[in-house]
Amino acid sequence: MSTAFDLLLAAALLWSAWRTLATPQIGRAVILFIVFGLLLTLAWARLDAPDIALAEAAIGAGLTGALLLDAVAALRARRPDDEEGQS
Amino acid sequence: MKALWRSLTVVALLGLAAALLVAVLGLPPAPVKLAGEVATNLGASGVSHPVTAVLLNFRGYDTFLEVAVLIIALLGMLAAGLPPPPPTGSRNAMLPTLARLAVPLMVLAAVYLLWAGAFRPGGAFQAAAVLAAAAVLLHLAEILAPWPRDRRGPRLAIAGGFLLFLAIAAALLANGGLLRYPPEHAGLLIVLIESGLTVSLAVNLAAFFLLRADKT
Amino acid sequence: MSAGLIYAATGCLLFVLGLGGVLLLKALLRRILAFNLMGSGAFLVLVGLAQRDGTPDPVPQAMVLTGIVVAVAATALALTLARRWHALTGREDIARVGDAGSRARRMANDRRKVGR
Amino acid sequence: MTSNQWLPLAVIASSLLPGLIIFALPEKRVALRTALNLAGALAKAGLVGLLIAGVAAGEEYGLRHAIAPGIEIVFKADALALLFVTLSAVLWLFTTLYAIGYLEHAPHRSRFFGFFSLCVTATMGIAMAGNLFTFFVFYELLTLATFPLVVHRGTPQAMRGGSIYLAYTLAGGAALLAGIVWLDHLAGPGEFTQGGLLAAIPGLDPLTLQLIFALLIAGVGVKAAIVPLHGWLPQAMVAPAPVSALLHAVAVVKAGAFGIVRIVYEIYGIEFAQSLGLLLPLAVIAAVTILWGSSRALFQNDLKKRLAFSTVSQVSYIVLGVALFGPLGTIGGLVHLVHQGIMKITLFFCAGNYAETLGIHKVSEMDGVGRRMPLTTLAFSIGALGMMGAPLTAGAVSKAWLSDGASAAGMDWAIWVLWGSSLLNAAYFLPILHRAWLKLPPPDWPHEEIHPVGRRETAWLLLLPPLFTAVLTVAVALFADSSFSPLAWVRLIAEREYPNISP
Amino acid sequence: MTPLLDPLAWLILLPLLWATLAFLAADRHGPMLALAGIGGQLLCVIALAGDVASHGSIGHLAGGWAEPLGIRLVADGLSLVMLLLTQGVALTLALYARSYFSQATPPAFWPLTGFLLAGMNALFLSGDLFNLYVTLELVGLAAVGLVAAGGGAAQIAAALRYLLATLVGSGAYLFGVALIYGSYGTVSASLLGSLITSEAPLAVWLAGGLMLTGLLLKTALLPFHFWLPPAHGGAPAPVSALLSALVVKASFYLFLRLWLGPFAALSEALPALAQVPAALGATAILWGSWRAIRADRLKMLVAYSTVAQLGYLFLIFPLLGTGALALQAGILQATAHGLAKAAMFVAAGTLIKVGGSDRVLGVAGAAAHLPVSLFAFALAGVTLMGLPPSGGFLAKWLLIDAALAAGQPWIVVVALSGGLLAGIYVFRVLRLAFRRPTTHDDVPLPQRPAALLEWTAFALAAGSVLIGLGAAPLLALIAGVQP
Repeated sequence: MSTAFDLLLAAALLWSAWRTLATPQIGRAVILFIVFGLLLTLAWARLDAPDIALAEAAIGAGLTGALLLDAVAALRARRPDDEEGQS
Repeated sequence: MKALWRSLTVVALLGLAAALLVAVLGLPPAPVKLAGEVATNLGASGVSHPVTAVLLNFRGYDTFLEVAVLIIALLGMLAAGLPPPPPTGSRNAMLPTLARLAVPLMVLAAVYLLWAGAFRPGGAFQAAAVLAAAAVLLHLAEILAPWPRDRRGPRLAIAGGFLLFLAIAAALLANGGLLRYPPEHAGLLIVLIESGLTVSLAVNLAAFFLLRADKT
Repeated sequence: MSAGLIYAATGCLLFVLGLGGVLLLKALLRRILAFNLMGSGAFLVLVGLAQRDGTPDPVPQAMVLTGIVVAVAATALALTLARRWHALTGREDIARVGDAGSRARRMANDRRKVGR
Repeated sequence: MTSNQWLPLAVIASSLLPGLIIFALPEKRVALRTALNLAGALAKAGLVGLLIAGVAAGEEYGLRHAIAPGIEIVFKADALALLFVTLSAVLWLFTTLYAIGYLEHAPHRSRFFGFFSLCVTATMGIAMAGNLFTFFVFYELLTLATFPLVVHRGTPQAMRGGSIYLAYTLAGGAALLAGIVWLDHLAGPGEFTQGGLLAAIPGLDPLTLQLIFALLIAGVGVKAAIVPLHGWLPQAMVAPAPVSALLHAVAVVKAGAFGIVRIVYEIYGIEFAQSLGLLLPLAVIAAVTILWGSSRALFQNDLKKRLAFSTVSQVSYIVLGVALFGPLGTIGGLVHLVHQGIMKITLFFCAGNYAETLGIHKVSEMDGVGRRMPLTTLAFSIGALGMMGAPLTAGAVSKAWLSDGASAAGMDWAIWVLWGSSLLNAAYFLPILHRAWLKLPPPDWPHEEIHPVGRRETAWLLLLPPLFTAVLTVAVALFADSSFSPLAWVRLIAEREYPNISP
Repeated sequence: MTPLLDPLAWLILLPLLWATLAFLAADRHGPMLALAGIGGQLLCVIALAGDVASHGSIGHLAGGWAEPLGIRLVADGLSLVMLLLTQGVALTLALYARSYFSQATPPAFWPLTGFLLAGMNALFLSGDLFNLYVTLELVGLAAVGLVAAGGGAAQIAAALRYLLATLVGSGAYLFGVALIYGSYGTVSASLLGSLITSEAPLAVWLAGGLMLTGLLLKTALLPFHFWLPPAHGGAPAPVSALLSALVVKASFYLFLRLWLGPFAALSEALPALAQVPAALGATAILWGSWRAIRADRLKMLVAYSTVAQLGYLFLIFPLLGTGALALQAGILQATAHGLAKAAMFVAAGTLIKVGGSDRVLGVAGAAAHLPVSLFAFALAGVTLMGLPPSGGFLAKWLLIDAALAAGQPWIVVVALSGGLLAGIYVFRVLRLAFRRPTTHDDVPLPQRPAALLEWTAFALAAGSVLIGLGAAPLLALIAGVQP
C-alpha cells in the first residue's frame, strides 16, 4: 500500500517537474515548481526526514517560490503586453 | 546542425538516465553505516536530535562554510546591481491585516523551531526561513520598507551571527580543532551558535527580497 | 522495493530532466527552475539511496539541509543577475556576448528599447 | 665560492648587470649609460683575460646549480668556450664603441643598450654552457633579447623582419628542445665531454641517435643559417648596423655554429658521429649552404643583404670544417669561427658607416665612395679580400686548413666547393671594390648626414672600430704561428677532441 | 605552537573574518582589511610549509571527530603549493587592485575576494567529498559575483553564463557525491581511496564520470570552455587575473585529487580513460591558441590563452604512471601559469586603462610609454611560450620527459606546438608595442600610471620566470605527495 503511494508520489513529482519545464507560460511554470516543492515535502516526510520536509516547505518551495514569483512579476512589469517567448 | 546537436543531447541524456536507473536499482549495500556512528556518539554531541548533531557538531564545519555561501549570494546581488523597489500602492487591501495577524504567530513558530531543534526536527535553518517569510510578508504589506544598500542594521545582523560562529570556531581551536566542542559545553555552544545563526540567516534570506536599489 | 529506492530512482530522473532543461532551454528563468530540479534530484538520491534499507540516516539528511540553503543562495543570485540582464537589455535569454559584434548588438538592443 | 667558480659568473654578470641598470636609466642619462657600457665591456675583456691565462695554465673553471632533480645549470669555461667568449668579448668592446657613435641621436637608447647587453650575456652563457640544458636556456634567451633589437626601428620592414626571425628561431628552438629532452631521457643528464658524451654510453639505438642528431642540428642550424633554415638572416638585416654587425654576423649565427661544434664533438664525439654516418650529410648540407649563400649574394643590390647572404655562406665553412673528420678540418672550422667574425664585423661596420654618413644602402650607390671615405673603404676592402681568401688575410688561413682537412678526410669534393665559393666571393665583392675605388663619385650622395672634418671622413667612433678589426684581420694571418693566435688556441682544442689521433 | 594559532585552520578563518568585516564596513577600509588579511594568510602558509616539509602531511579533524563521521582537513605538498600560489598571487593582486580601483571600487569587490580566497583555501585543504562541494559553491558563487561586479550588460551576461556553467558543474559533482555516499556510506576521500576498487559497481563509475565532468566544466576544459573568455575577458582586470590565475586551478586541483585519490582504482582499471582529458587538453591548446591569435580585444586574447594553457594541465593524466615527474610538470605548470597569467591580465589592464583602447591594436607604441607593463607582459609571455628559464619551460621540460618515459610522443608534439602557437599570440602583441606610434608629436603622451600598477605586474611576471630557476623545493614538496 505504502509502496503504491510512493510510486504515485514519484509519478506526481516527475509530472510536475516535467510540466514546470514544458508549460509555455513562465508564471504557470513557477506555480508548478511550487507544487513540485510541496510534493517533495511529502516525499521527505515519506523518507523519515522531517527536518528536510520543514526546510523544503519553508525554503525550497516557500522562499524560492516567492523569489521566483517576484522575478516573474518584475519581468512582467517591464513587458506587460506580450507572453514569454517559446523557450 | 543545431537540431542535430539537440537531438544528440537528448539521446545522451536518455542514456544517462537509463544508466543511472540501472546503477541505482542494482546497488549492493554500503559497507559503512554512518547512522550507527551517529547514534553511538550522539551522547557527546550536546544535542539529542541526530540531524542537528550532524549539522552543528559532527559536520558543523560544512554548516559554517554554508553560511558564507548565503552571504556571498547577497554580495553577488550587491555587485550586480540591486533590483528597483516595487511600485507602491498596488497591494491587496487585506494584506496588512493578514500580516499583523500572521507575523506574531510566525515569530512564535520560529522560536519554537529553534528551541525544538536540539531534540526534535527543526533548528536554525527552518526557524530562519519562517522569520524571513514573516519579513517578506511585512514587506508585501508595505509595513516593512525596502532596505537601502548601505543600511547598517541588516549587515550587522548578518555579519554578527556569522562572526559569532567564527569566534566560537576559532576559540575551540584551543581545544584541538576547528569547532571541537568540549562535550560538557557542546549543548550550550550549539544553542548559542544556532540563535546567532537564526537571526543572521533570517535577515540574509529576507535581504534577498528587501535589499533594493535606492529610489532616485 | 523500498521507499528509499523509489525516491532515489525518481531523483535520478529529476536530475537528468533538470540537466536537460539547463542545457536545452533558452529562457533564463526556465533554466533556473531546471537547475533547482537538478538539485532536488541529487538530494533525493543522497537521502533515498542511503536509506534504501529503510533505516533513516541523519548524515545525508543534514547534507541535504546544507544543500537546500546553498541552492536558495544560488537561485537568489541567479535571479538577481537575470533581472539585471533583463533590465539592461530587455532580453530573457543570454545572447552570445563574445569577442566581436557585442557592441553592435548592444546598440541594436538600445534601438529596440527606444522604439518601444 | 672559490675564484674558479665565480670567474665564469663574473664574465656573465659584467654585461648582465650594466644591461639591467641601463634598462632603468632615463633616456637623458647619456654619460652614465656610456660609462656603464664601456665599464662593462672593459671589465669583461679583463675577466676573459684572467680566464684565458688560467685555462692555459690548466685551471678548470666551472659552476653548477641544480634547479630540479637531474636538471642543472652548468657553466664550464673550457678551451672551446673561451674561443667563443674571447671573440665575443673583444668584438663587443668594439661594437659598443661603434654603437655609441652610431646611435648618437636615436630614440630609445636605454632600451637598445639594455637588450644589447642582454644579447652579449646570452652569448657568454652559450659559450660557457656546460651541458645542453644550459646551452638551450641561453640559446633561447638570445632569441628573445635580439627580437627587440631587430624591430628597434619600428618600421613595417622591421616588423616583418622581426616576425620572420621569430618564426624561424622559435621553431628551431622547439626542435632543439625536443632533441635535448629526448637525449636526456635516453642517456640521462650529461655534460659536454671531450671526446663525446654518447660515445661512452653503450647500447644506444643508432637510428634514434640519428633522429636526435637531426633534431638538434635543425635546432641550432636555424641560428647558424644553414640552408634551408637561413631565410631569417637577410630579413633581420633591417636592424641597426651595430646589431647586424655583432649579432647577426657574429653572436647569433656563431651561437648556432658553436652549437653544432658542441653537439658533434662533445655530445656525440667526432669519432662516434663518424661511425653513425652523420658527418657526410652534415658536410653536404654545409657545402650546399656555402654555394647557395654565395650565389644569392651575387644578385643582391642592397649592401647589407649581400653581406647577409655572404654570412650564410661563410658560417657554413665552420660547419664544413666540423664535418670533415680529422683534426685538420676541425682546426680549419674552429679557426674560421674566429676569423669570419673579425672579417664580417669589419664589413658590417663599414656598411653602417656608408649608410650613416652618406645614406648609401645599395651597391649601385657606391660609385666613387672610396674617394669620399678612403679609410672606411680600405677597411671594407681588407674585409672583402679576407672573405675571398686572399693571401695575408685571416680568410686565407681558414681556407688552407679547411682544404687540408678535406683531403685528409678523403672528401676532395669539398675542396672544389671551397674553390667555387672563393670564386663566387670574388664575383660579388670585386665589383664593389671596383665601384668604390675606380668609378667617379656622383655629384650628390643619397643622404649626406655627416660632413668631413679635415682628414676625418666620419665620426671617430664610427671610423675606429672597423679600422681596428681590419688590422686584426691581417694580424691574425701574419701572426698565425705565434702562440697567442686564435690558430694556436684552436690547435690546443683539436688535440683534446681527438684523443686517439694527433694532428 | 599553541593549537589556537593552528595555521591550517586560520588559512580558512582569516579570509572569512576579514571578508565579513569588509562586508560589515560596506566597502570602506576594504584594501586595508584585505592586505592585512592576505598578509596574515601568507604567514599561515609559510608556517604550514614548515610543518608539511618536516612531516609530509598534516591532518586536522574539524569538530574533533574522526572519519567517517567527521571531516578531515589535510595539507600535503600538493595543497601547500596551491595555497602558496593563491596567497602570493592574491596579495600582489590586492596591491594592484587597490591602485587600479583608486577612483571607484566595484561594490562588494573586497568582501567577495575574501570569501573567494576562503573558499579556495578550504577547497585545497578539504579531504571530504561533500565538504568539497560546499567549497566549490563558495568559490563558484564568489567568482560569479566578482564577474558581475563590472556592472555592464556584457559582464552580467558573462556572469550568467558562468553561473549556469558553474551550477551545472557543481550539480553534477553533488549528484556524484550522492551516488558515492549511497554506494559506500562515506564521503571521506581517504577512506574511499581504499574502498573503491576496480570491481566497483556501475554507480561508482557513473559518479566518477559525473563528478569529474562537472569539474571539467568548472575548469573550462574544451569543449566546456565557452563561458571562460567572456567572463575572464570582460571582468575588471584584477578580477580577470584572480579568476584566470587561481580560480580555474582550484577545480583542476580537485579533479587531480579525485583522479589520484578516490578514483585511482577506476583509472587504473581502464588506463585508456586517461587519454580523454589529455585529448581534450591537446585540443584546448590548439583551439585556445588559435582563438587567441585571432582575438580582436586584448583581454580576450589573454582569456583564450588561458583556455589553451589549461589544456597543458590535462596532458599529464596518461603520464601519471611515470612517478612524480608528470605530477611535478602539472603543478609547476599550474603555478607558473598562475603567476604569468595574473601578470598578463594586470599588465593588459594597465595598458588598456592608460592607452584608452581595449583592442589588441591599442597597444601600438606602448613600448615607448609603458615599458614596465609591457616588459611584464613579455616576461609572462615567456612563461606561456615555455621558454627558458621560466617556470613554464621547466614544466614543459618535465612534461616532455614524462611523455617520453610513458611512450606517448604525441604529447611531446602537442606541447611543443602549443609553445609555438603561444609565441604567435604573445609576439602579436609585443611587435605591435614596438611599432612606431602613429600619433603625431603634438598629441600628448598618455599619463604615466601609478608605479604600483606597473610593478605589481612586473613582480608577478618575474616570479613566473624565476620559479623556473628555484623550483627545486617546490618539486621536492610534490615528489613527497602520496596519492
